Amino acid sequence: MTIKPSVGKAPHKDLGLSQDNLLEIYRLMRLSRALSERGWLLQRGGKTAFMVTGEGHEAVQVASVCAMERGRDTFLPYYRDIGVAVAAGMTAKDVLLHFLGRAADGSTGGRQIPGHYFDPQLKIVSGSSVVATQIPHASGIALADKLRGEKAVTVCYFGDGAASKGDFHEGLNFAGVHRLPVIFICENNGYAISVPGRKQAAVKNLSVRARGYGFPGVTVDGNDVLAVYRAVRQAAKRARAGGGPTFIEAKTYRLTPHTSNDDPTRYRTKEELEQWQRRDPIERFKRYLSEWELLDKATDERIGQELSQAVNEATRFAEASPLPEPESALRHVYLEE
Amino acid sequence: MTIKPSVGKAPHKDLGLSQDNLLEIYRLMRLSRALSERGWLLQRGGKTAFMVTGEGHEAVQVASVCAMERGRDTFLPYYRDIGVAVAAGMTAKDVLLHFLGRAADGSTGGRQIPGHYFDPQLKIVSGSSVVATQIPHASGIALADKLRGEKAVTVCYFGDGAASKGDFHEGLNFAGVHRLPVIFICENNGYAISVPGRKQAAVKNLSVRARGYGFPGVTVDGNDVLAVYRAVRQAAKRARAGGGPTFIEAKTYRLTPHTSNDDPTRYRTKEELEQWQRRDPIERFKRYLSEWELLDKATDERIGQELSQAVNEATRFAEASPLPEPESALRHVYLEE
Amino acid sequence: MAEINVLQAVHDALEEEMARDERVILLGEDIGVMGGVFHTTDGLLEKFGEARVIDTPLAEAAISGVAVGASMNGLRPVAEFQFADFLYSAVDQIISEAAKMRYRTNGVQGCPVVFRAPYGGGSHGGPYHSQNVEGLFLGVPGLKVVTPATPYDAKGLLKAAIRDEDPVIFLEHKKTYRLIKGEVPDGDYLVRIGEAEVKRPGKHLTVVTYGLMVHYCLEAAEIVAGEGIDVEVVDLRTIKPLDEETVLGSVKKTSKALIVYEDNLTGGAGAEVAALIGQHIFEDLDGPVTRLASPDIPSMPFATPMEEFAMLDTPKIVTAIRDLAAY
Amino acid sequence: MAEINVLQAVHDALEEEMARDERVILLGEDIGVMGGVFHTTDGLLEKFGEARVIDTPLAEAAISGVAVGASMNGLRPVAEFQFADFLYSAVDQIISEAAKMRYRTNGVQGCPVVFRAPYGGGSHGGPYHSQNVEGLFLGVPGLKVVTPATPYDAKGLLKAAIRDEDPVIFLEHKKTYRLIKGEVPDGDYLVRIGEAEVKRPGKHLTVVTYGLMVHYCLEAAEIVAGEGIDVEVVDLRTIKPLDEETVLGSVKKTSKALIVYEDNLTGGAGAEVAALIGQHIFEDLDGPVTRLASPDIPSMPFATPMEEFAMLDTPKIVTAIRDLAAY
Ligand SMILES: Cc1ncc(C[n+]2csc(CCOP(=O)(O)OP(=O)(O)O)c2C)c(N)n1
Ligand SMILES: Cc1ncc(C[n+]2csc(CCOP(=O)(O)OP(=O)(O)O)c2C)c(N)n1
Ligand SMILES: [Mg+2]
Ligand SMILES: [Mg+2]
Repeated sequence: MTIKPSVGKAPHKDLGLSQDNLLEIYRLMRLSRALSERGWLLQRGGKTAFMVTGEGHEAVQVASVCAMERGRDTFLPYYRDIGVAVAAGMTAKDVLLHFLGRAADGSTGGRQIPGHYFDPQLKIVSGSSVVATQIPHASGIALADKLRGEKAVTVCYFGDGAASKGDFHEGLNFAGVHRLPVIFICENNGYAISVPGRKQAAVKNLSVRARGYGFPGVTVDGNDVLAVYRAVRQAAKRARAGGGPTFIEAKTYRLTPHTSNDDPTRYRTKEELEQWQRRDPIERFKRYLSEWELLDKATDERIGQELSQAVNEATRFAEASPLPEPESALRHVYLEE
Repeated sequence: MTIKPSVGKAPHKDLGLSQDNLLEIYRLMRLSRALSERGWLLQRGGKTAFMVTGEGHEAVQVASVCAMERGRDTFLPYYRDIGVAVAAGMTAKDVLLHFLGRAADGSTGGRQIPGHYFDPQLKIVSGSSVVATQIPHASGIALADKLRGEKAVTVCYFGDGAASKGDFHEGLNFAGVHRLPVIFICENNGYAISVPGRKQAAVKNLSVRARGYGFPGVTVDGNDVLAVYRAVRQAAKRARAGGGPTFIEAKTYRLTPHTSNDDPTRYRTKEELEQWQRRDPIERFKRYLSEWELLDKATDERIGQELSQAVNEATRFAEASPLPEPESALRHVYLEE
Repeated sequence: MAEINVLQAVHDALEEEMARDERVILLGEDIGVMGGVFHTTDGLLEKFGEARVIDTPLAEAAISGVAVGASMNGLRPVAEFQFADFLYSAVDQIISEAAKMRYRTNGVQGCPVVFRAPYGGGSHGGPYHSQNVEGLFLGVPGLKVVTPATPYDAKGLLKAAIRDEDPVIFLEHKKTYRLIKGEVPDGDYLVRIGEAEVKRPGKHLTVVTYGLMVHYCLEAAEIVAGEGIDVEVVDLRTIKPLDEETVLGSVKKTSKALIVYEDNLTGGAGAEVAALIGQHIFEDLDGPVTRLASPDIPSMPFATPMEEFAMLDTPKIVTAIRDLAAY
Repeated sequence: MAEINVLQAVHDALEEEMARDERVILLGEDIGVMGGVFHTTDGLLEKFGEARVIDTPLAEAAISGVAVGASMNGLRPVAEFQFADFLYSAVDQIISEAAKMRYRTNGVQGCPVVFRAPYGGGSHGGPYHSQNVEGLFLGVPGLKVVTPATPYDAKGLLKAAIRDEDPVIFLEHKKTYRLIKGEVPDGDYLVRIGEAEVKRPGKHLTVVTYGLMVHYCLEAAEIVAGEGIDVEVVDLRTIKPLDEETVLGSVKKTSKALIVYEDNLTGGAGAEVAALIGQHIFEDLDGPVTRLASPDIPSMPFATPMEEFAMLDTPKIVTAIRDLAAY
C-alpha cells in the first residue's frame, strides 16, 4: 500500500492538535503496545504468573488521557488500561516493575497481579480486580473536587461487561444527580471474556443509558484517535464548566486473549479477529500521520528503536530489582505508626 | 359539586371493561384504603408495633393487577402494595392477621413486620424489607415461566427510590437480554421517605431508563385507573406474545407518612399534600364512575358498608386469633424433615 | 459534664468533627432535611450545608463507593446506612475496596471512611430492621469494627473513628439510642479504638460483651452480686481489633469466662473471643469458656412472643452466670 | 470406579443432575460457549442448550437474584460465581433473600439455589483471585456451606446440594481442581451435607480442617507418624451446619485439637470450631485448642515470596502438630 498525502484542512487542526501532540499520542500508543507485547513474553517465559494487556484499545486509552489536563485531572484505569497508565505518565520501568511484581513496584509493591496501575503523583487511582467498583469511586473523587471548587475532572474507564453491574448504575446516577465533573469511558470491545455484547445488553449502543441519568452519552469509534480525542475534550470542557458528566462509549476490539488464562478461539472466529486486526488503531493512526505528512519512515523507525530500547532497559532493570521480602506480606494492613 | 353525566363512547369501553369490572376495581381500591386506615388505627392503638400502607397508590396498585390474569400471572409487591395484595386475592382477614402478627398470618406467620404480603396460591411472591431485591427475582420467575413455555407474565412493583439501586439495573438488564415476560411497575410518588425525586435522579421520567435495557418504558398518571389499566394490559399482551419486558412508571403520591415511624411534615409542604389529596385516585375514579352513571349513591354506600363490615369482622377475627408461640421462633430455618 | 443519650452522643460527635475539620462530609439516605430516621444528623444540614450533608439516592453501593472515592481525594466521609440490615449491598465496596485499599497499594493509599449503621434487635423491627451484622466484618483484615455501649464511648469512639486513617465500621445499637444515658465531658475527647474497658471489676467470673448487652450484663452482675458472685464485666467496645490483653488479663484473674453477644451464636464475635481465651490462657481456666448468644435463626421475628424468646435479656444472662459460677 | 480430579467431579455432578432433573439450570459468566474459566461446565451448553446453561451479563446480584427468583418458580438453579472474590456484590441477595426466605415465610417458601464459587489461595491469583470467603456465611442461619476436598466428596456433595431444598454455598478450592485426584463410583451417589469425615484415624491429636488443607494435613500426619505422633484428621466437608458430633467425638478421644484453615485467622470457621470444643468438652482437653491459619492480611499478595509466606503449607502444619503434641 502506498500512502497518498491528504490535502485540505487536516481534521486534527480543528482540534488544536500540533504535530508534536500527535506524535506524542502515537509514541504513547506504541509504548503501550510494546509494553503489552513484552508482558506476554515475560508471562510465557515464566517470569510472571499472569498477564493482561491492552492491544487494540490504544486509541481510546491514550487519546482520552491526552485530551485531559495531566497533573490536574484524575484517572481511574481498569486492568486493561496500560495505555491510560503510560499516557498519564507511568514509565516503562514503572510498568515492568509492576508486571514482575517487584518490591519497587510503585503501583502495588508486588501485591496485585499485573494490570493494576496506581500512582498518586500522576493522579492514577488504585483499582481492584473487581469489575465496576471503580465507577462510584470516580463519582466520589469528582464530588471532592467539586466541593473544594477545584476545576479538575475525573475520568473513569471500564469495559462493556462492567456496564451491567449495579455499581455502574449507582455510580453514574450519583454523578448525574450532583452534576459531577466526571467522564465515564466504556471501552466496548464486544466481549466480556467470552460473553458477547448481545448477551450483555439488549441495546446497540450502551451510551443510550446516559439519558437515564440525565447527562449526554455518545458512541465513538474507539479505534479512531481523533474521534476519541474530540469526544473526550468536549466532555472535559463541559465538566470543567460545571456542566456535569458525560458517558462516552468507545467501540473497539481486544486483539489478544482476555488474559494469560484465556483461549479466545473458544468464542471468537478467526475472521472476526482478522477483520479487527485490519483496523488496528496504531496502524490506522500511523496511516493518518503519514497521509498528513506528519510522520516519515525515519522518524517512525527512530520511535520504534527508542521504545524497544526503553522497554528492554526497563525489563533488565525490573528483572534485576529485588522481589518483596516474604514477611513484608504482613505489612500495611493498617496505617503503620 | 354536582356531577354531570358524560356522553359519547366511554373510555373504559375501549378497554373492554364492563361495569362489573370497574366496580370490582373500585371496590378493591376502597378495600385497600379501608384496610390501610384500619392499619393506622391499630398501630396508634398499640395493637401492632409498625404500620406501612398505600393511601394514594390505589389506582396503580389495583388497576395493574386487574389488567393481569389472576391465577396465572405472578405478582411481586413491595411493602406499600396493600392494593396489589387485595386485588390479587388476599382477604381482609389475611391482611389483618398479617398486620397483627398472628400465628395464622399466612404471609409470614408473624415473622415479618406489616407490609410483607405473600400467598403462593395467589402467586403473590414473598419480599423482604430490602428495597429493590425483588427486581431480579421477578426476572428469575419470568425466566422459569419462559423456560417451561408457560404463557404467564410476572409483575414487579417498586418505588422511585428503588430505581436507584443496583438490583434495579441488573434485574431489568437481565430481563431485557432474555426478553422475559415481565412488567416492571415503578410507583413514583416523588419521594423515598424524605428524599425528593430530584435528589434521586436527574431525569424527569424514570421510564427513559427502559431504553437502556432495550425495551419500552412509559410514564403514566398513576392516579388514573384507566391509564394504568391500559398501559399494563398492553404490556401484558406484549409480554405474553413473547415481546419481552415493559417498564411502566406510574406517577402518584403517598397521602400518609412513609411508615408509622415517619413525620412527613419535616420534608413535605401542607400545600403539596393538599394538592394531591384533591387528586385522590379513589375520589377521582368515583367521579368517573358517577359521570358515566356506573355508580349511584346507594351502591356506593352499600359498598362502603360492606367493606367496613368486612374490615371490622376481620379485625375482630384477627385480634381473637392467637399470637405465635415463643419457641416457634426457632422453626423453619431449614426445611423441617 | 452533661447527661445525654447515645443518640445525642452520636449527633454531637458528628457535629463537632464537622466543625473541627471541613474535610468531614456525611453521606446517607434521609440524613439531610429529615435529620436521619433516628435524628442523629438533626440540624447538621442547616449548619453545614448541602455540600457536606448529602441526601443520597437510595443506593448503598453508591453511598459506600462514593465515600471510598471521596476519601481517596482528601475528604473524610462518614457514610450512613439507614439500618445495618441494608448494608449488605455495600459489602463489596467495604470488603473489596475499603478494607484492601491500603494493603493493595503497599501502604500508600489510605481509605479513611467511617461506615455508620444502627443495628441490633429488641425494637420490634422484624427480620430486616434488627440484625447484628458485626460478624460479617470480624474476619476482614483492614477494617476496624466499633460497637460502643454508652454515650461516653459512642462520642469518643466516633470522633476517633472519623480521625482514623483506616476504614471503620461504626455500629450503633438502636436500642441504646434513647435508652442509655450517661455523662459526657464538655470538651473534645477521644476514646481509642481497639481498647476494651472493664465496666465493672469483679473476682469470680468474667463476662465479655459489647453493645446493648453491656447494660444487661451489668444489671445481671448486680443481681448475682447479692448471691455472692462477683462478676467482672468487660466491654469490648471495639470488636476489631480485639483488645486481647484486657480480655485475657481479666479471665486470667477470674478463671472463668462467659461471652455474651446478641448476634446469633454461630460464627459471631463470641466465637473469636472464645477461641482466643481457649488457646492462650488454657491453663488459667477453671471452667469451660461459655457463650450465651441469640439462637441460630436468620433474624429477629416481629411478633412479640417470638422476639422476646429470641432476644437475650437480663434473666437469661443471670442464669448463664449462675451456671458457670457453679461449675 | 474411575480416577478423576475435582474439576471433573464438579463437572460430572452438574451434568448428571441436569440429565436427571430438567429443573436444574446453570447461571453464570462464561459458563456457556466457553465452558467456564475453569472448564467445570465444558460441553454442558452443547448438551443441554442455551435455555438451561445461561451465560449471564456480568452482574453478580442478577446471577444470584435471578436464581432466587427462578427457585421460587420451580427451578433448581445453580449459580456460578467466576471467583469467590466476586460474590461480595451478591451478598445481599444471598443473606437478605436466599437465607431468610424459608424463615420469613414461616416455612412455606423454599429457596433451593446452589451458589458455586471457586475459592482459595496458592495459585498466584493475588488479592482478588485467592480469597477464602467461607467466614462470611458461617454466621448466617438459613444457609449451608459446603467445602469438599476430594473428587468423591465434591461430586457427592454437589449432587446433594442441588437436591437440597435450602440454599447452599458450594465452595470449590481452585487448587484442588487439577491437583487432587481420586476414585469415584460409577453410578449415582450422594454425600450428605452436614457430615464430617475422619479422613485418617489417629490417637494422639485431632486435626480439624477442610478444603485444600485436608491434603496438606494428611501429608503432615504421615510425616509426624514417623515420629510416633498418631494424628486423626477430621475433614469437616460441610462447615455449616458443623458436624459437632464427629468433631467433639474425635477430640474427646485424642484430647487435643489443632484446627487448620486457610482463611485468615480471625473470625473464620476455625474460631467457631475452637469455641465449640472449648465449651463442650472442656474436661476432656489435655492441651489448648490451637488454631493454625493464614495471617490476618486482607488477601493473598501476588509476588511469590509473599504468597508463600502467607499461605499455609505442610511444613507449617507439621510444626504446629509437633508443638501441640509436645504440650
Ligand atoms: C465483579 C466481577 N465479576 C467477574 C469478574 C471476572 N472477570 C474479570 S474481567 C471479566 C470480563 C470483563 O469484561 P469487560 O468489562 O467487557 O472488560 P474487557 O475485559 O472486555 O476489557 C470478568 C467476567 C470480575 N473481575 N469482577
Ligand atoms: C436497600 C435499602 N435501603 C434503605 C432502606 C430504608 N428504606 C425503606 S423504604 C425507603 C424509601 C423507599 O422509597 P421508594 O422506593 O420511593 O418507595 P416509597 O416508600 O416511596 O413507596 C428507605 C430508604 C431499605 N428498606 N432498603
Ligand atoms: Mg469487554
Ligand atoms: Mg417513593
